[in-house]
Amino acid sequence: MNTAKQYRSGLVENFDLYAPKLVDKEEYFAAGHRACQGCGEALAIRLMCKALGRDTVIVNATGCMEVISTMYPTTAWKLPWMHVAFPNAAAVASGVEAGLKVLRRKGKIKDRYVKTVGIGGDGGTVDIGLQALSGAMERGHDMLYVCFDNEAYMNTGIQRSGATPFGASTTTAPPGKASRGNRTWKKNMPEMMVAHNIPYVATACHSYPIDFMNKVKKARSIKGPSYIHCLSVCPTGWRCDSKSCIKMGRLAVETGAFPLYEVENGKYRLSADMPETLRPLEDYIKLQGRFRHLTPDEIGYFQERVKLEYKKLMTKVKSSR
Amino acid sequence: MAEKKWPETWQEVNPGCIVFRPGSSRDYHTGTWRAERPIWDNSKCIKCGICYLFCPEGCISEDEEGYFAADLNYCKGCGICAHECWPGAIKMVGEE
Amino acid sequence: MSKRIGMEIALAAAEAAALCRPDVIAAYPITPNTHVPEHLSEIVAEGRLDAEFITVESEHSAMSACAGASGAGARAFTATSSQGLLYMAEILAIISSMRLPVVMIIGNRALSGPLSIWNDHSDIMSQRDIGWISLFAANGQETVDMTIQAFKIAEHPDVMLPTNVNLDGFQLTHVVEPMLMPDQEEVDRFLPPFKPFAALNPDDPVTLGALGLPDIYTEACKSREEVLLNSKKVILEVWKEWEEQFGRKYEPIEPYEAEDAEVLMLTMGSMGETAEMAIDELRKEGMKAGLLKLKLWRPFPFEELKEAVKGAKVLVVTDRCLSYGGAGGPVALEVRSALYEEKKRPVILNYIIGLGGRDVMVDHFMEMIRTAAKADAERPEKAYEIYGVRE
Amino acid sequence: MIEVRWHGRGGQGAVTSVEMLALAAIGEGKYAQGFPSFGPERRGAPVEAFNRVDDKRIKKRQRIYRPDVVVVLDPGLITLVNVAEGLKPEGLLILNTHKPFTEVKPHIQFDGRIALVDATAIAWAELGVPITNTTMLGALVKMTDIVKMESLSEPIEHRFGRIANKNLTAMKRAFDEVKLV
Repeated sequence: MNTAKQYRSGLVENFDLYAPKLVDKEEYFAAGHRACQGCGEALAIRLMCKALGRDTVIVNATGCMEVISTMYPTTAWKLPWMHVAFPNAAAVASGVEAGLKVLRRKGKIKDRYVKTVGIGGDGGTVDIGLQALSGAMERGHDMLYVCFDNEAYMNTGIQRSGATPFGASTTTAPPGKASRGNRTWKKNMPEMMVAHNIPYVATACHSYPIDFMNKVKKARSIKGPSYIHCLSVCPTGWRCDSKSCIKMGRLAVETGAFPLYEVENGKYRLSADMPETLRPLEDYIKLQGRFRHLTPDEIGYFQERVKLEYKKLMTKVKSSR
Repeated sequence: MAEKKWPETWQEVNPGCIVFRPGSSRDYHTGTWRAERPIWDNSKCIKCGICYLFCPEGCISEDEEGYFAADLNYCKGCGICAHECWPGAIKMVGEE
Repeated sequence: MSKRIGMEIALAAAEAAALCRPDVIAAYPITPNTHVPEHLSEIVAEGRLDAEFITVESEHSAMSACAGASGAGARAFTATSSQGLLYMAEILAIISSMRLPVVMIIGNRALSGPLSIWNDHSDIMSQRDIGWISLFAANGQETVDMTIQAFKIAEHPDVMLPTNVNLDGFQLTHVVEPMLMPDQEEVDRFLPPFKPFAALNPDDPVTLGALGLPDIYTEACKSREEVLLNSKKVILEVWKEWEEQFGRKYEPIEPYEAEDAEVLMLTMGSMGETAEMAIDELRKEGMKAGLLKLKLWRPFPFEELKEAVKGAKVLVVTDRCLSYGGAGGPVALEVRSALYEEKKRPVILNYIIGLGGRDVMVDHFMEMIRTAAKADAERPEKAYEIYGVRE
Repeated sequence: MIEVRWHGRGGQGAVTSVEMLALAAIGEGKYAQGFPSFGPERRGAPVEAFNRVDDKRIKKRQRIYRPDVVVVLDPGLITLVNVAEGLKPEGLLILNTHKPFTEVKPHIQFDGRIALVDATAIAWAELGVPITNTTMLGALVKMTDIVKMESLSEPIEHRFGRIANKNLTAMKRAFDEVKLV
């Protein structure tokens, strides 16, 4: 089995084999939430919270995670949490950060460092929330923003977003006689964040939990704005098995469709989990119903473009050394 | 906050619909969604905790001996734990 | 001790806001309100106010940042006008539902289009049903007073609702005039510190802004409505306290020569004082004319209005906004709905005036009232009229 | 009540003039308004600004259509706009010009009192810039007694800081040099 082989070939060593046991046992994102079976995003949030710890305030954009976690009068959150609207998580987080800072300065709250973390889906981040995020990052607020990218508007029924990959079938980019699914290339959001000259940008995926959590911890420790773009598999929207959620994220990384890297003060570094050589893209997309309609030519184009983007990334990594 | 009857009357609604009970989602048992349940074979289990780490519900916990089990009140039966358990210690079996 | 000062009203509004010691100010530039945040940023820069000033990238983010700050337990303030208010619209309704007592100054201005930077009330009227408390100032002094009152009203434990103070763009914002400015000690005595229901605190985690399923949404709306309705009691209390401390009286509907008036005019905002001059002139001519100046727009003072118009035969309602589609002006709509069930009620005429900065002069008010006086005998055919429109 | 209309160009400080005048009047315990023409005019364009000064509270909030006094900050404006429009016949027009009245007269549609001062020359000499707003305040005060000269000191010192004295000197010179035609 591929997965098992992967563990044997190093991943588990990277995990330190029993690393899971060293993880914070507290569940800050409690069970009973209404996410779909096998939801990668719920998993990613659960892991993120463990990495952040209790001295954290979460500001959530409208989306799946908000809807499934806070059905009044209950909440899955054990961290202070706030939701206002779809496009403004970063702006609300700006206000929270500023508010906590000034209250602490004035001695109105305990003098203790509490991290403000904005979270949103890809729609709430790369599309409708982009302006607020850009403003918040540019202003230099001491906050982390994490985009949980499941590559479409899943909450409203799988409509395409700016983060939907090439070729994917969505309910607003369906394949038909005159169209072949989503025609555009996935918006390079991490690169846009790098362009804001913030101290820390990283990509991550729940399938590499220790890597993801380490990145969250690093971002948490940075005084200033930081951004993590976390690929979060949505079995419902990607049209794959719930159980294959983790595998799907791993394949996205191994094929280079979603490379893992960090940019610290402008310097690019590939994450340790990236393989020496990329697997064929087809290994990844053939398992997902959203790519089922693609012709060999289209897959060929997709593959070439992935290679090109990866090459561009590697150039930056090499020039950062 | 005292327990209130549900659904609440308008007088009982918290101001601003603020939820004062952290983690109260546990009132709702997502275990009813499950079609298959995970069964651990502890003879194969190496106690690595991968199943615990990858559970989207956070409903897998470690017992005193270091073995793992899912809280079936919350396990939705996604099968990730079984799929990711490389020693093959977890099997998904159909609910009755 | 309050000090008599001369100052541009927008700057005085900023000074008044600063006296309330806001913790976070988030604002985006927009004519004619820009002077308010500009001056606040100066006050912060001078070190006179310890606050975080967030130069947000839009009004949407201004209100969002205020929401976040308020959620964190901080006193938050912003200011805007016209399109900016509409850009905030999404958040306005949400934060009143979340009971976040943000205070906002609105330098009222027309909506585009055609693009107009000039004054009328179209902006706030488009946002009248969002669950905020709305006060209308008629001059610089009221602007200063209401700004300070707004924090106390908004943050009262029985209220906890966002509150906006409306002042006419340019007509007030850009006018230098004399005002009595309270000092810090007086304001500190009047305004207690902000104590939210719940704040974002890791020691006591709360969830703010939860999802409401159909089985609770109606109850949430009802509870919101009751809080807004009951806020009137608090507003009256706060105004009474203000009068006791500062000697200036505030009431939801301020009468002027209204006691024995047969013809009443109702205004809201800066035109009230000009209309007073028209009343003076008409009184000299022997006409029993009077004026009602509406200062509390939300919650609407239904009872006070019924009482105020009791003796009148004709009521002329002026509106600085047109509710497109045949209904006339929003103030007149409210007035009509307030009086509809009354057995004895005045004939109501509605004039839409001063749209997009159109000047309304003493003579105009006199003409409106004279025309209306005749309406007692012959009821008007039209529900409303756009006064002075060229035909 | 005295109503004053100021004509200037965007950037010449007509708004500052009305502010200084209003503050001086308020400082004397009077009531006053100072406000600009509410427009999007940019630097260089003809602009107007207004003052009302009275001993009792001012209720009027409309533009000034029938001013008692008109002050023109920029000599070139008389050929562009009718600066005397609505000016009361018994009112007063104060012009900044270096020209003799005979040359100016054809552009002025006003038969009442007119006062002239070469404010631009004063401003060049005293301030080193052709900004005549404070200078013309001196001429206005001389011709109308709307406020006392010394009442302007505080607002001008507050606004202009270290160059306040130069402005006060320019103002004083205009006070002395303005002449009725």
